[in-house]
Formats: sequence, C-alpha cells, structure tokens
Amino acid sequence: MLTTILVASVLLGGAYALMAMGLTLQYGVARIMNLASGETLMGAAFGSFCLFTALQIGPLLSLVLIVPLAFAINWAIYRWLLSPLVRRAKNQGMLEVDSILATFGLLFVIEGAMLAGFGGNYYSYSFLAQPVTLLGHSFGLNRVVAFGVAALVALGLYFGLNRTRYGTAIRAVAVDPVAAGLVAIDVPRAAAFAFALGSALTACGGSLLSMFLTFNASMGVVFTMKALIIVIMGGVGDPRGAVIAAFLLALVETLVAALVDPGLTLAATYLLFVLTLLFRPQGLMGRRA
Amino acid sequence: MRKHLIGTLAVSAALMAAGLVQAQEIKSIKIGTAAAKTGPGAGGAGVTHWPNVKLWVAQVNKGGGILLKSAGNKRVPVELIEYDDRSSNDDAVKAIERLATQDKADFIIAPWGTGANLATAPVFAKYGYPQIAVTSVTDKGPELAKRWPNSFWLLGGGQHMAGSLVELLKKMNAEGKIGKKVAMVHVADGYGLDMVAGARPALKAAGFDVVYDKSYPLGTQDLSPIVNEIKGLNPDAFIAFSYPPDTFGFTEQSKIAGFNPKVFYVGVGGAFPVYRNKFSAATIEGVMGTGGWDVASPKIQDYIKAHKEANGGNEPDAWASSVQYAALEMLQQAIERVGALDRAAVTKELGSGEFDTVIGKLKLKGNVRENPWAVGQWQGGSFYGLSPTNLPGAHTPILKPAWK
Amino acid sequence: MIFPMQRREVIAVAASMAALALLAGLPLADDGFWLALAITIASYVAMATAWALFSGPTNYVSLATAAFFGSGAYVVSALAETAPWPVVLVAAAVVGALLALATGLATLRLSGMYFVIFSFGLAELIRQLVTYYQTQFTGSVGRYIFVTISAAEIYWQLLGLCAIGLFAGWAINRSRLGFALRVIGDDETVAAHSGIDTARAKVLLFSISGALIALVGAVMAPRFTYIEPQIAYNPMVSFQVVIMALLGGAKRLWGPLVGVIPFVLLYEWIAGRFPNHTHLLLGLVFLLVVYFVPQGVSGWLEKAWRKLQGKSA
Amino acid sequence: MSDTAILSISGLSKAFGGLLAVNQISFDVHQGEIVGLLGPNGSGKTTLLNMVSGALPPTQGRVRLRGRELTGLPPHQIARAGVSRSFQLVRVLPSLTALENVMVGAVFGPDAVWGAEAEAIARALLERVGLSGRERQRPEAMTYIDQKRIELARALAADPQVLLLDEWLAGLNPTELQTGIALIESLHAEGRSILMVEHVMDAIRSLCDRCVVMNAGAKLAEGTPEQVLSNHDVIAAYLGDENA
Repeated sequence: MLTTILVASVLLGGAYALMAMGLTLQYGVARIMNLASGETLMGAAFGSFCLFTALQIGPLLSLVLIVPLAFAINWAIYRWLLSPLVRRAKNQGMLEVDSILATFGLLFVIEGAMLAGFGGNYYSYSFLAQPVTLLGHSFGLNRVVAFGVAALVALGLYFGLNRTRYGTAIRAVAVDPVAAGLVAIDVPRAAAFAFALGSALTACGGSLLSMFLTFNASMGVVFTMKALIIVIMGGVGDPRGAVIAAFLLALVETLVAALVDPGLTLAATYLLFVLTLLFRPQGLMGRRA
Repeated sequence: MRKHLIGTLAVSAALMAAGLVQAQEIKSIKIGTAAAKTGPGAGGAGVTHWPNVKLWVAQVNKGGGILLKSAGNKRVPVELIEYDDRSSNDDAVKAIERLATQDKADFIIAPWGTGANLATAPVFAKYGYPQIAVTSVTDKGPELAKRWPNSFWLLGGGQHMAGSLVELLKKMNAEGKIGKKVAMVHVADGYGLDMVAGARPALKAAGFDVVYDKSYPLGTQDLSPIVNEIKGLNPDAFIAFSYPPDTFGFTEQSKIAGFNPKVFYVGVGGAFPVYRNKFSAATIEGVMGTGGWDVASPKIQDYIKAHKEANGGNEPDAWASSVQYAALEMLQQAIERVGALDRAAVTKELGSGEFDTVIGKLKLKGNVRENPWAVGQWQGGSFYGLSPTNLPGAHTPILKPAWK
Repeated sequence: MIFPMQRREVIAVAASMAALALLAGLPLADDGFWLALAITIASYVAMATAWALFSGPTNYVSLATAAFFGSGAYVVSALAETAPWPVVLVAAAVVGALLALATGLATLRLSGMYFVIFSFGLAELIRQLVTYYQTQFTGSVGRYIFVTISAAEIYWQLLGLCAIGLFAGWAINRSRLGFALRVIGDDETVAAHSGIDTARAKVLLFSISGALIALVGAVMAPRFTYIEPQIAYNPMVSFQVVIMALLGGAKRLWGPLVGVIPFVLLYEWIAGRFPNHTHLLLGLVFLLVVYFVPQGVSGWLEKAWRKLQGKSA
Repeated sequence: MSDTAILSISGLSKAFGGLLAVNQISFDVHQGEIVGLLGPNGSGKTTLLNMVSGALPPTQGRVRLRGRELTGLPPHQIARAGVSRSFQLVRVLPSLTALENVMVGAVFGPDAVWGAEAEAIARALLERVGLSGRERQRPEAMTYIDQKRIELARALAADPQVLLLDEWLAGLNPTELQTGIALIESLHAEGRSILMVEHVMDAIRSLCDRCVVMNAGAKLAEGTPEQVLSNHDVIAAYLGDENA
C-alpha cells in the first residue's frame, strides 16, 4: 500500500514540478509573475493533441517541435511585450502590478485564441495507456514515461544552471540584477532567455500532461494557480524548492486520498501550503528578505 | 437600421396582440441564448448547449422558419442572439435581462447548468418568458415549477436517476448476474451530491452492501489512489458520479490497474462521443454511464446525422444533447400551435401539450419531464439506453468484459 | 495634509451626495438590463473600493476577496429564512471581519508575492473546507436562497455599501490610522520605529475591508437563488477585483471607481458585439491599456485635469 | 553605574546561529550626554543599536530606559517609550511630503499629538534643521543631506528621551559635515541624550562626552574621546596589530 502511494505521488509530482520550475525561473530571473503560464501549458497540450490526431506524431516526438516553438514565441513576448514594462518600472512593486496586468491580458488573448480554434469542448486522446508494473504494482505507462521525461529535463536544467557559464550568469541575475550588470552580464538578454526557458519548460509539461489528462481551453488558470502555490511554497527563484514542494504536495494529495478521505485532498494540499508559510514565510528554500 | 428594426418589432408586437398585424411586418423571430463559452462551464456547454442551438437554428431556417399564423400563415426565419455568461451566474442574470429588455428577444433559450438556470429563473418569470431548463439535475423540479410556473425541468433529478440505476442493479442481482458488493464514489459538486443522495437510500433499501462511499473534490487530477483502494475491495459494481475529466480519469486508471468489476458506471462524460473516440469502442464495451437514448430509432439516427453535419463532424452526446434539441423542438411546436409570438400562450401550451421530438413523444407533468433516461451502456460502439427498463428501445444490460 | 475640511473637500462631498442621490433614482428609469448592469458595477465598485482600503496604502495585494464574498453569501443561505434581514447583514459583516482578522494575524510575516499567493491559498482552503463540510454533513453542496428582495433593493443596498466604503476611506485617510498606513506602505521599518503598531493597523484595516466585502456577498446572494462553493467562492471574483482596482489606480480613493466602470462597460460591450471572441479582444484591449495608461485610469485622469487647468490658467 | 543613567545597557548579547555578533556589552548613557559608539566595520555597533531600538531581540542581557525594562519589546513600543533613531542608510518616506515625514515622529511618538499641533511641531523642526519653506516637497527630489535632515527632524519630532543616530554624519561633504556637527551640538546644548554610532573622528572629538569602542562584538574600551582614541588596543583594532 505504502509503496503504491509513494510511487503514485512521485509520478504526479513530476508533472507539477516542470511547470513550477518554469514559473519560478520566470519570476526569479525575469521578475515577471507570469499569470499566462497555464495557457502556455494548455497551448502545448492542444499542440500535442493536434499533432497526434492529425499527423499521428506522438507527444514525445512532438516535444521536439513544441518546446523550441514555445521558447521562440516567449522570447519574442518578453522582448516586445514585457521588457518595456521592466524598463519603465521604478521599483519591484510597480513591476509586479504591471506584470500582473500585462500577463493577465496575455492570458485572455491566448485563451481566446484557443477558444476560437477549439471551442470549449473537452479534448483527450490515448497514448501509452497501458499498465506497467513497478515494485509489484501496476501504473499507467504514460504517467511513468511523463515522469521520466520530466526528470531528465529537470536534471538537464539543474546541470545547465549550475555547471555552465551561462547558467551561472542567469543565477547571478536572479540574486542581484544590478550587480550582475556590473560584471558584464547582459541582464536583459539573460532575463529574456530565462523567461523563454521557463515557458519552454511549461510547454514541455503541457505536452506530457496531455498524454493522460482530459483538458479544455478554459482550464489553464487552474494549473497557473497550482504552479504558483508550488513556487511560493518552495521559495521564489530556486528551482530546487519548486521540485521539493511539488513532490510534497503530490505526496500529501496521494496520502490523504488513500488513507484519510479523497474529499479532503485539495483541502490538505492548501493546508500544507498555508502551514508551510506560517512557519517559513520565505518558503522552503527561499532566502530571507 | 437595427434600431429601426427594434422599433418596428415593438410596434408589430403591439399590433399582434390586437390581432391586427400585417403579414409582412415580422421579418424574423428573435431567439436569445446565454450560456458559457468561457470559464469552467464552457466544456459542458460546448457539448450539450451550443451545438444543439446551432443545429436547431440551421434546421429551422433551412425549412423557412417557424410557421406563424399571425404573420399571414407564413414561415418566419429565426435570428439568434447569443451571449457568453462566462460561467458566472451574475453574468447569466445580466445576459438574460439584456436579451429581454435590450434585444427584446421573442423567446429565450434556458442557460446551461443548474446554478445558472436557478439564478435566472426569477428573470424569466419577471418578463414572462418560458424557461425550458435542460441541463440541470435537480430533485426540486416540482417545487421550482410551482415557484416559477413558466419554468420547465426536463432532465430529472438524482432521486430518479440514481434510483433507476439501483433498480437495474437489483434486477441484475436477482438474475444472479452480479453480487451485492457496491463501491461508490462521487464528485463533491452539485451533480455528484444529488446523485449520491438518491443512490444511498435506494441501495440500502435494495439490500446492497456498499463497501466504499466517498467523495473527491472538483478538479482532482490523480484518481489512482481511489481506484487502487476500490480494486482491493473487489466490488461487483463500481459507481462513479463523476464529471467529464474524472470520468476519463477513472476509466484510464481502472484499465491500467486491471480493475474489472462486472458493472462499471461513470457519470457525466460517459455518454460523450469523445469518450469512445479516446478509448476505442472495444475498450469501453459494457461501460455504463449517466444518460441514454433510443439510439436505434430513426429520429435519433437522423438527429445524429444532422448534428454531425452542422457541427463539423462532431456527434452529439447520448444524454443531454438530444434532450436539449427536443426542448427547442418543443418551443417551435408550441409557437406554431399558438400561431403567434404570444409568450403567455406558448408557456401554457408547453405545460399542457404533447410534443413530437427526437426523443419521442414528450408531455410534461407539473412542468417536469417524467421518467427520463437514467442509465445507458456502450455496446458495440453505440450508447444504448438501459433504464428505466420500460422505455421504448431499452436494451438489456451486458456484464462488462475485462478491459481491452 | 490639512485637517479642517477644505472648501474643495466640502464641494467633493456635496457632489458625491448629489451623484449618489441621482444614481439611486436609476431603478425608476429602468429595471431591466441597465439595472442589472448597474448592480454588477455597484457590486464591483464596493468590493474594489473595500479592497483598495487595505491594499492601496499598504501595497499588499490580497486575493482573498472571494473568501469574504463567499462567506457573506453563505451567512445569508444559513440565516436568511429565519432571521430578519438587518440581523443577517450584521452577521455577514461580523463573519467577514473575523475571517479577515484571522487571515491578517496569519499573514503578518509575509510580504510581496508570498502574501498574494498565501491569500489565494487560504481562500481556496476555505472553499474546500466548506465543500467538504457540506458534502459530509448536509448532503448537498448547493443551497437555495429563496428571499424575496427585488433587484432595485439589492442595487440600493449596494449603493449604500459603495457610499460606506468611500466614506470609510475618506475618514480613514484623515485619521491617524490612515496616516499610519501610508507610512507602512512606504517603509514598514520606519513605521515600526516611529511608534506605529504596524500589525494592529494592518489587521484592523484588513478587517474593515473584509467586513465590507462580506456584506457585498450577502447582498448579492439572493440574486443567485442557488449558491454552491463553486459559485460563492469563485476565484475569478478575487482576480477581477484586483485587476479593476489596479486598472483604476489603488492609491487614490476614487481609483477603483474609475477602474470598475470602464472595465465592466467594455466587457459588456465586447461580450455583446463579439460573443465568440470576448476574451481575445478583451485581452488585447487590456494590453493596450497597460502600455498606454501606465498610471492607471485615475493617474491618467489627474494628468488630463492638470493639463486642462494649465490651459485655462 | 550612576543613578542619573537614562539608558542602561547591561550584558547585551546577540548570536546569529553560531556567530556572536554582540558579546556581553554593558554601558550607560546619562542625561544630557552624547555617547559615541565606535569600532571597525562589522564590530557589532549597528546590531547593538538594533537591539536597543527593538529591531532585533537580544539573545541575552537587558536594556532599560530610566529603569523601565525595554528588553524584548517590539520597536513601536520602544519608540513610544521615548527612544527615536535614524538609520545607517537614510530612510525617508517617498510618498509623503517633507512636512508629513517629520509629522510621523510627533503623531506616533510618546506624546501622540495630532492635527494642527503635530503640524506646528513638524514646521518648527524643519526650520531647525534648515529646511523651512520646503514643507511641501517630496524627499525624493532632495539631496542626500536634506534627506538626512528630514530623518533627524522626524526622530526629534517624537521628543525622545534618547536619540539613536546610526552614522548620521557619514557621506557628507566637508561643508555639510560642519553644518551637521553644529546641528548635533545644538541638540547637545538643549540637553538631549544621544547614543551615536560614528566613524568621523572630528565629530567624535568635538561632540562626544564619552565613547564606547567595540571590536568583534565585545567592548574594547570606554572613556573620553581622548582616552579611547589613544588606547593601544583601539588603535590596534582599527589599524591592525603591527601599527600598535
């Protein structure tokens, strides 16, 4: 019983983690709280759906197309739409207000575009929906594969940020953009890169989720809020915090569903979040302000 | 131009009441509708509300329109005015007010969802529009009809729907096909609670042994813990009063877990064509779901064909879609019988008349449709109505084979 | 900061009273769509003003609005059929204030985005608990509210709440509490070292704001006829209140007012003309506003006003 | 030590994790006295000041104001008891006018004045620090020294029993420094008790009655400016051992 719970929660956490990591990069480095993150996720899910049903290209293969596309689009969004806001903001508070308003507008635009294209209907397809046995219990192969890909991507990100020159530059911008600028780091470029990378991670999560989730054009905001909860609980700006928080929340969700009452799963995750912040106001891995 | 038209219509409506109207003065019949195009309700309304409204308007206008005696016994085309209520009841109220007072709609199609229908009922009543509520599962139908005599409730309530399901299980048990162990799970939202409130006493009265009875919150993404636990209890029948995303989730998880009860019942979404398209007809053979229709009847067959043509190849679902379409047919027939855009008379006719619709002959009692389809089953890629067993076209249930 | 009422203020108060009286006459002119629209506007003005009472001066962006709104509505569903209406309203205000008090005490150590998301999480937690309670103990999530209150009466009550909100804001601005909040908004450390009990000031104001929002929920509840947690605790309410208040400018008392009115009217116009592309177009308009009206509608109006005065002088 | 002590600090310590930032410091500030708090960077001066003003709770030890226990009280209560302070990096309130900035001290200080009275106090103090006629300006538009003046006026508006100044003279040019010293001297003349963290030696020599020197969290020396500045240990601490 316990092993099932643990494995199931690990599988669930993997999908949450990718999106939360994307968001935390965007907020931590580019200083943009991206409310349209869930729409990026849904956009990628629709992309995978279309490629699968129309051209029989599986979601794993479609990642190769969707993830770079999301990167490019969001690079452009940051460069043309968001960086003017960053430049004109006098302080973090002003930027927060502006970025909330702007990404809220963006949310509506992307959602509206998806509604125009797909209507409000539910979409779903079957991919790798077959059992695979892990530790003596069967799990959905699609969930296991999604977790595997998510884990690979997360590891790649971790090494990219910690072991490469450009990764170090990005982390420097996250800590102190002014000082980073002084040591000849192109801060606007690093911010645009981080924003685009964050959206690419989110899009990757969306393609993976589409393998086993039923979705429609209006569901994005649900995922945005879930990711925000994870990001804040983990501590802003640290991808490791996002990963830990994602797995903790998934564990609580599965544990409560299996041992207490499935009716309380969401209440339990929110309670965990609230309690965490009560005792650690800066989040699990956050730096003290 | 538009203002002019409204003015003309207002005058013509006044004249009509006096029976003095001239034939050429009614150019179109304005039908208003407001339902969710965005927000959490958009998924459901996108399946049962909008496609059928679109289909009905196309069909009526293809035939020249609605026959009006008051317009010199001529057919008058329908003009549709549509709004998005954004899945918000406050917006639904505003949209219906707008249709009634600004657009001066002749008739208004009831919104989608239990909450929106209840919130807008006082507005329909205030302006004297008939409200033919389809997509709202409520046991309070008779009470509501008494409060708002212009409202009609077509989809039934949890007591009937769940009761009918239990009847079916009882029969299968008596025939020795299934045992007495039932596992039941429901979404903690309007539909799930209404259904479970009906199912609990019925299961008890029928002597079933309910081994699992829990709720899960709206928006739960991982249903595997529930499925795994229920599988361990090894029930004869699995009942999930679920919403579409969860319906898909339960099915996929059960298949993966190799959970094979003899009766596998899912809620909203089980009768959606996209459900079959996702899992394939062979996989979902024997799955039961909320809803049903007499799929073999020529009328339903024609309806399915027309629905596909009008909606880019999309099939209707086998529960509320045909009822929504039937509600619109009722409205058309009532208007034609009255022969004028007289809302009071049309309301009266809706309550007392008998109508010939895609779902068969329809006559309301106390403004509520009696004995609607409650349970259906996928058999050979089609969703057949099973229960109430006395309805025409009711199929015999089969035991669900193991997942393929 | 001038303490006795200035002539300008006297004029402003008199003009507001006159405007209020004029607005109160609206149901006599139309009791259909325009009244429905006015109800939406009045409810959001009341909520956004109440929201900005706290969030404007302190810079704490709260997403807990839905929690107060929903709790007010639920108080009505529990009491409306047994208690007289004024008692119901008082109960709703008390529940809103207590909830805000608890939230405020819990969030004292949080700032910035942490506070934003915490307030959202708390509102969702409350929604989940209410749902679970109802599922387990009442057997139904939905509650019917059959209270006969006409749309005009709802509208008048909402207007009253708008007036109370604006008056409270005006009175607070002139008080030590209002002064303290401006200091807190600028620099909490300086505030504390100058002798301001920052925790008390914030919690007090948050409670006033919460009570007002709960009252809006209570007044709106009979309009829904049927409420369930999905409807009463709709997180979109929290978002829209924030968006509208920020759009207007949360730093000025009348900012939310000039944010709500164009937002609702625009939404209504787009929704009426382009029912299938509402969100797409609204999003585009929104982006335009963010880029071209950077200080919010109130900042833009003030600038235009100054320009006008400059020309005439 | 003496019964005229207005501020009495005894055995005050602060540990951050394993690091002892302030270690067992004791000294008094007497009525009408200016006490200088000296020491190299990182010796714990500001931490000490933060414990007196309530920004940090002490790990150990006591702070008393005229015998009243202040230890562990939150900053607003300490401010209301009669302790005002300035900050190392000047902190003015950007959205308030100069006049309002100063009024904050009077309104929320021990006397809790309000209305015209608070305004009168603020006007008088702005004039005193040399900013009369600029009441309506916002501090953002002002020079560094003027912002410092506003901060000082704000602290004085509370009519504090003890004034804590954290490097208030730092960063001023020579002319400004003379003005600043004169200003503090005039406070001294009217009998204010002041505890100031300072690096500017001229100021220390001309203003302070007594000095306390800290190094690595501990008290190194105490006495008149001449005494402590000629103390070997102090010179060693400032300049390194080889110069001693």
